[in-house]
Amino acid sequence: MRITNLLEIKSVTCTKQERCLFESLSFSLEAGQIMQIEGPNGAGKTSLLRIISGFARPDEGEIHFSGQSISDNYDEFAAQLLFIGHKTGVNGQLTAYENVCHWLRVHGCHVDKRAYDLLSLLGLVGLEDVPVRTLSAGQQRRVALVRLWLNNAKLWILDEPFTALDKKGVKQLQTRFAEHLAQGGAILLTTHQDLTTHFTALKTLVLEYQF
Amino acid sequence: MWKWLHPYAKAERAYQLCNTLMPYFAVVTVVCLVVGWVWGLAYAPADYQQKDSYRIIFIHVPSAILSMGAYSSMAIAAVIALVWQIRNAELAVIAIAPVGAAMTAIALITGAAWGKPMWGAWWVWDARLTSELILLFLYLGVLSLYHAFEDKKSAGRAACILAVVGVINLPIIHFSVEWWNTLHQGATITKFDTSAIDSSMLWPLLINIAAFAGFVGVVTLIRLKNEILQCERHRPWVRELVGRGE
Amino acid sequence: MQFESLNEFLAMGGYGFYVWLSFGSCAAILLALFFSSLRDGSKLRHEVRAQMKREERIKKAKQQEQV
Amino acid sequence: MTAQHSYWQLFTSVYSKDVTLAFRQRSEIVNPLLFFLIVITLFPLAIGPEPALLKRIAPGIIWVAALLSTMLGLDKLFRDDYNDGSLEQLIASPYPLSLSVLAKVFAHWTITGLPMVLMAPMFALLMNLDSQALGATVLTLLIGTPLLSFIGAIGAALTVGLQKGGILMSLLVLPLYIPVLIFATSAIDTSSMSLAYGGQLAILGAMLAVACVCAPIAISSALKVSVS
Repeated sequence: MRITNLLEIKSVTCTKQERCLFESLSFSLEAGQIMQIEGPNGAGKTSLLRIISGFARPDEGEIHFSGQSISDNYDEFAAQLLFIGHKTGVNGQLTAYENVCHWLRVHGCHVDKRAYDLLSLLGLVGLEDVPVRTLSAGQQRRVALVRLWLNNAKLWILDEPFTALDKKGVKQLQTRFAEHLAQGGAILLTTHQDLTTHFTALKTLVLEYQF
Repeated sequence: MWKWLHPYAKAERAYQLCNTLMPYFAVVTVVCLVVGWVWGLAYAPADYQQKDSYRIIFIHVPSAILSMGAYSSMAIAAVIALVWQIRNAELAVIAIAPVGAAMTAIALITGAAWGKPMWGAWWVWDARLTSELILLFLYLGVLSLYHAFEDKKSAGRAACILAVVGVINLPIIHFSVEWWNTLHQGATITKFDTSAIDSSMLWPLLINIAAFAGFVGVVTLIRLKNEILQCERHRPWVRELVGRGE
Repeated sequence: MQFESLNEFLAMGGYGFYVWLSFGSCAAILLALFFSSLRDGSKLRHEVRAQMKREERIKKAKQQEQV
Repeated sequence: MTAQHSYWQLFTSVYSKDVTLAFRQRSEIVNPLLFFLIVITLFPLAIGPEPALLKRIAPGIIWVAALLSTMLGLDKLFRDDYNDGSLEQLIASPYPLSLSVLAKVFAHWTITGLPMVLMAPMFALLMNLDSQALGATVLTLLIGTPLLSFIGAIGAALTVGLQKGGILMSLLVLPLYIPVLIFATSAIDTSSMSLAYGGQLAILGAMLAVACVCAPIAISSALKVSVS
């Protein structure tokens, strides 16, 4: 049975530095849906994603995940959440493989040989044991994006996942999105590019810049 | 009690509560301050050992008591703010901190001015003065942490956490300083033996304590009102209030 | 009254400097805190009023544009 | 996979990451130690080399130097993780943040505190301490430095989001270090008079136990504030 309304945003308000970013914003996301958040710079896309991920608190309103408020039991929500922000959480001093392994252990996933294979699948052959800081911006992002293949989270929250990726990378990523949606997951992402693949369950949310 | 208290989590109600409470505190402050100072300075008898210099006690002791009292009420507000996530409690923490810091500063200055004729030095590493000095550092820490943040919402919560950490440490610091003091100086002359105090001196002292408490109350309320206005400035009720010229 | 004359009162039995220093600095700190708190409040109200007027002007300008 | 097993996995993973990183950039381990050594060298130069005087003030100097060199590493404790986004990943992990924080504090202690404890006999010799006081110095550093790491981490967590948090952090943290300083130096003092100093050590131990339980909670809530 499918759980409907995986994620529910209930009249969320956020003000930053005396400026109201959005007021009484409500929407919901079902399993199998992908939502693209659009809007000009400074409209509050990142702030919204950070509120939904539970890093920031909304001024008003609540976020519900599978019918439960996320602030009530954050660790349970976190087990179902995959967040990749502007800052990807990849350490420049460690190698790509070490980074992936560390992430897996911290998130309670099993570490196996699959991580190594995935790095080569994402075009990082021969770069697995090089410190990440020596890689290019796009390659560094791929190191973070490997997580998309290695987690069992239901909800993905991705802030500008396509930044610095080449066309092939973007395509690979969207194929993975489709797989995740087919397995009953949900995706929330911001991007300035349009998605090239056609998703039937695509919703868009436009945030306006408010004064 | 919870049902009665809960409406005050709303900013507008809290603001009104401040307004209703303020006159009482103001009257207590003005009356007690005038009576206490005149009585303390002119009518209380001179101490047979310390002569007239002991009159400093009428402001030193109240400010010292209130500096601790303000810190504990700040910490209580901080706990409420963190546990129940009530924004007004956070604002109260920020409102009390400068008042408490001022009380601590008064206690330090008067302590030094009293120490000079009594011990012959402006500053003596006496246990009580040292604790007061550390308390001042704790207050300044909370204040500078609050002002270092650009986002005032995070600033408030950070200040609350620091206040709670401080209040857990305060008894340990106090105890360790007392202990350090006895270790290094032997039993020093205690400035004032409160048990032996005569009622002709006790009454003005109590009145002064009430005056200082009232003052802390009044200024905290004024500052709390400011903080509430500051954070609710875009709300219609603030606009209506300011429009009425209040 | 413990003191015979004003001079005696001011001298405080030889401790006048210390006593008046304490009371003076105490009064100064209390007054400074009190008035700075009041001033903060009136400044804030002033700012809110200015903001309201600014918004009204913007509103008016928009209305005129439409006309 | 049992829950207990994965808590352990989280702890070791966070711990080993920080320690590995420190070993890759040796300066992180070496610099606080050098600082410690230089501060201790400065005192005899400033106040004169009489052995009796040095012996008298040695506990204070060693401990003040220890406080200051612990502060050096603290600013870096959460800074890198904050800047590269690892902190967000730790928060968004299914495990409680306080556990990861505990691992990070232990890592900090391994990097800065432990080398100081190991080097303490040498410093004690420089300051003319006798063997009794030397034992006390090592013991107080062993119990006291983790305490410094715990308390300091609270300050570091509160200021990690600020551009110039370093100085502010020392302002916040140093007053909280006072009890540690008092009990540790007095333990060394007492021991050099050939008296029992178990009481002071017990108090330090009790404070460490309390910090072990309470500090991770404070640190993790401070980190959540800094990240938001």
